[in-house]
Amino acid sequence: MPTKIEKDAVSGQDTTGHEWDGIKELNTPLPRWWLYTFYACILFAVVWSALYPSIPGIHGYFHGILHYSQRQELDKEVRAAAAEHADIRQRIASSSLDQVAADPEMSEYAVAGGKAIFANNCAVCHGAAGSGRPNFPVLADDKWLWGGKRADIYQTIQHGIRSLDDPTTRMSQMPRFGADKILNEQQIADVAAHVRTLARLDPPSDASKRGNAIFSEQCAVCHGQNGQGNRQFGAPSLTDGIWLYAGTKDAIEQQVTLPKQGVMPAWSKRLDDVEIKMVSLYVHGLGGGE
Amino acid sequence: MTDPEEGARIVMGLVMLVLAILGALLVANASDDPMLAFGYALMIFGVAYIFGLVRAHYDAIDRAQASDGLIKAAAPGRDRSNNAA
Amino acid sequence: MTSLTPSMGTFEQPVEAIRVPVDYNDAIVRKFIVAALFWSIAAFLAGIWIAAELTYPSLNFGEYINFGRLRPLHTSAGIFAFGGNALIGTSFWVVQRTGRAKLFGGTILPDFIFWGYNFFIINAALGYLLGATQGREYAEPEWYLDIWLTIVWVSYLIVFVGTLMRRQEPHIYVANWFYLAFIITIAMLHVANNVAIPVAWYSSKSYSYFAGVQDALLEWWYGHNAVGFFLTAGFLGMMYYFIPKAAERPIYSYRLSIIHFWALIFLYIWAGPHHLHWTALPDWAQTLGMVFSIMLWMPSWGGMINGLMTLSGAWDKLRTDPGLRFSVTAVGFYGMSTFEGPVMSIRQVNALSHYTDWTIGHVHSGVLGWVAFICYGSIYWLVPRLWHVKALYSQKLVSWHYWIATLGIVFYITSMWVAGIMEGLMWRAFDRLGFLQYSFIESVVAVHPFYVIRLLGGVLFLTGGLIMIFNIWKTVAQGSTSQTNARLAVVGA
Amino acid sequence: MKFRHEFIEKNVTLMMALTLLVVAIGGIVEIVPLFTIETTIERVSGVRPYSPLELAGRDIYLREGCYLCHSQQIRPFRDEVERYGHYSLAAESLYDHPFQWGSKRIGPDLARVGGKYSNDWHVQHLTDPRSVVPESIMPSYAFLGRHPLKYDDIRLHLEANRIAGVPYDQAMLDNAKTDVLAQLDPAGDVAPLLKRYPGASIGSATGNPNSPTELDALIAYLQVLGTMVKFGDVGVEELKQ
Repeated sequence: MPTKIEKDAVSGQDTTGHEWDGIKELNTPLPRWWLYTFYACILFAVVWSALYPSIPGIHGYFHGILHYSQRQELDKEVRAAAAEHADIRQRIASSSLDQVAADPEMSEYAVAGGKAIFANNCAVCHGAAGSGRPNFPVLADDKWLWGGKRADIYQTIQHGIRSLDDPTTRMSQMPRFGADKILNEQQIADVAAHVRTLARLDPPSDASKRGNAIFSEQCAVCHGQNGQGNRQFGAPSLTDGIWLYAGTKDAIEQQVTLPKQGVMPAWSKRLDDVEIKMVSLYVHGLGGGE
Repeated sequence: MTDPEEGARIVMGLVMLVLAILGALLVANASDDPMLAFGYALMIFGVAYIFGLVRAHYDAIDRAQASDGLIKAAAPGRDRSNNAA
Repeated sequence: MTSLTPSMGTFEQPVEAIRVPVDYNDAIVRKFIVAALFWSIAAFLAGIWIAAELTYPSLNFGEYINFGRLRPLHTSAGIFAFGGNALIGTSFWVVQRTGRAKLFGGTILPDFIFWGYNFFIINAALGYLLGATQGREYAEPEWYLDIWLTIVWVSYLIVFVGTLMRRQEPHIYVANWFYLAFIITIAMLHVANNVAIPVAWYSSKSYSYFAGVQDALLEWWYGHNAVGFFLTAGFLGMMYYFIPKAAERPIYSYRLSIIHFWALIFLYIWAGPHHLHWTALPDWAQTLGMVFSIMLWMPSWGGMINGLMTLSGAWDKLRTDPGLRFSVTAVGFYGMSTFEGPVMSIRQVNALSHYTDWTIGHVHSGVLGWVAFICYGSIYWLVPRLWHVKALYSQKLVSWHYWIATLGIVFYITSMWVAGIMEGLMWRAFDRLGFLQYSFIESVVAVHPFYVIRLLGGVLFLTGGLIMIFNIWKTVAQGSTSQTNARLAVVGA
Repeated sequence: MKFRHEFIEKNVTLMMALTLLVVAIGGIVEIVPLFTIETTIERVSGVRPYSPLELAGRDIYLREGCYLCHSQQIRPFRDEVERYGHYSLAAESLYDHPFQWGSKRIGPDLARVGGKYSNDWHVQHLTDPRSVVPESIMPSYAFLGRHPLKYDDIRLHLEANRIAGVPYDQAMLDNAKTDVLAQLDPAGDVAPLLKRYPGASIGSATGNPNSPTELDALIAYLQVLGTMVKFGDVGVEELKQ
């Protein structure tokens, strides 16, 4: 039994009579407010546990009076949000892209939606508002690889480019002229020289003249005799001074030797048809839509 | 001379010996850098610990002799002394 | 039972009469305190560096010091190296003094704990930099170090309990309840959370035995109770000794100690699922995590009340003892964080706060405001006694440390509140037509200014820490000169 | 109250035992049912073990601490499902040893990043994040492209996972090493690999299928994230927990 119960002068409380290295303890009762708040918290916990899924068993659990489920709540919320704009979405779904664009109300809605979708999905490659990034095409100009009509953009987004998991993806393959030994190094250098003259970066030279012949034979099928490009193959124009992979001699040689084949994922797996329509219209309106 | 910790030091020394050898084996077999580093560390730790134990052993002898009056100026390492508060 | 030591018979006599000097093992405490101070600086530096990396990403100079490898280094250095050394060190002081018994295990076992624990820390840090991690937050060290730590931790338990069994006081002091709960629970958490299959005995890589949703709850059962038992129970043990010692006042309420101790350790364990609100963890577990966090509020505050009310009658000491100011502020921050915690555990609040910097702010109000400050208060009190010096080198520097560090915390947590709430609101913002208003990267841009302020807060906190190191260095140097002088005097005589 | 408690206070062994008992309860009640309640894991199909290359990539994901900035857990909120896709299921991390749900979004959630961007984009983004996202604060991981992938012991990794419960079969173990290379080479025979690991993303990020780098492995992992369950075929009932 404790032997040295004292009265603490400051608080008027008794000590418990124990002492450790000079430390004593007061026998103060539990603070009332503390105890009642604790009880209140316990009560809250009990009520909350009764309302919501809580007590687990071996093969199941108590689902709570409210039969709450976070996944059901989401379904409700998403459905409510969808219902709010169901009309206009329905109209967009059943209209052609050009009809949507022609209707001010649908168009406003679609472009706003397209903007949000673009910012969250497309901007990391194509830059904010389609400004482009190195190796990823600008969408805000009027130069298009695969076509700048609404339907072209729509198809590109839907099925992607060289997106192997989509059977109707836009497909074309620039041959590996160097790596597969179709052209030798000298020939590649000549072609590159020619390409630079096509883009008016260099004046014609002997090399470019040699390159011209090779170009006609090997490259013109896709890029056109004058390098004007061909949207059927997504073959870029080589004359407009816009370079997906840079226009230096080295870069062109590199591209002819072992070409980069740009890939764009098919978005029909991620976005529904209305969303693809919306983002198509947004991209179309970025500056270069045809 | 009869330090109660002498036995503990011997046991600890043997344990550290085993650890040091284990460290060496890890160094020899390690399949990646972290394991290699750990192997070296374990080896060094074991060896260093044994040195520490040897030092503690002679410190204890010195202290015992000092308390026997053989050495007058007792000056054990400061970090080894257990001060009564 | 084992705890009844032979000296019990003499207990009826006045306490002073039976007090024989005990040959306490203070050398081991000194080692742990020095290590704690060293690691505190390492933790702050790593923290500042990664905060700077988030603010100016070009500071990621490549593989070894990229953010992803340095962040575990920062958290481990803060929690386990700084916090752990401080906890073990002070627990050895407290258990000896409050039990009037010399540390169990001779010098061998405590020494092994010191070197073994710090060996663990160094190798964990080395492992992170070289790329060894289990990928479990706060349990990053790989399997081989987990085994090592288990051995060290069991030694720690043996020494601590062995000392308690040797005690000459019949009752175990409340500080030791908390230290004991901390040691036992951490052992349980550590072992259960680190069950892993190594790829080979010579490979650092292992795969967690558990997967997916079970693994997630196991990890946060561990993670949350690393907070509950390492950062709370352990440091409450520290508080229960050093505040009454520094204030020279009795503990406010013995009964509160009992209730809040058992309630705290029982309830804390359940709160883990609140780290997994709105995830694929089933709803029932989330509910339990939330309601137990709510119930935890008052038991946590029991510690705060006992800490603060112990000062009644000694508030004037705050003016003269800036070290005590640290302890008291620590208890204040403890109260704040343990209120904020239950609030953030409410699922609707968590929906906003989770994954944002609010959580980071919350953690730091706890670890800087509570953990580091209670350590500072205790260490300032302890150092002169450990090195047998009359007083600290400079009380003024303690004051400076206090104000600079407090300012640092304020910068830190306010900036993180603003950043976190902003992130949460931006992520969920819809425009008039029901489309997402912001892309993710816009939230990254928006928080940048607050990352700068946070960095500044961190620098201030480090500055305070460095002032402390200087002050303690000078204090200890003072001691060694006076000792040398004394020794010279003896030789001269 | 204190008279009872005195008994515990005087007895270390009793105190230890009681403490252990008290702290063990919560964990047992919360964790054990997760293993026994069948609905905890949703009844969806498609989740498969990681291919050897994906597993190697996942190890790199862990090693670099990606989980410290990126969550892999889409919460059931309207904003998150619009931004990232269908909310995450427990089933989707069935073979994740350890789970990688994360706790902070310094960067965006990655639970469904698989297939969202091209391999080229990942290469460029990991090598120089700010070249594609100027505002990004992500570190550069250019060094991953310079490190050859170590996969000599990949079989051991699969075996360790098998011990932990991942259903790697004998053919998967036997072909572990060759599957690493097979996944990198679209020109090679990928049919057996795709039979073992349906939907694996084929292709070398660096364009050199014979000398895989750590970057190849990491991208293979990123490209499979969140793609295993085809939500088109999943009904509401199957998602109830």
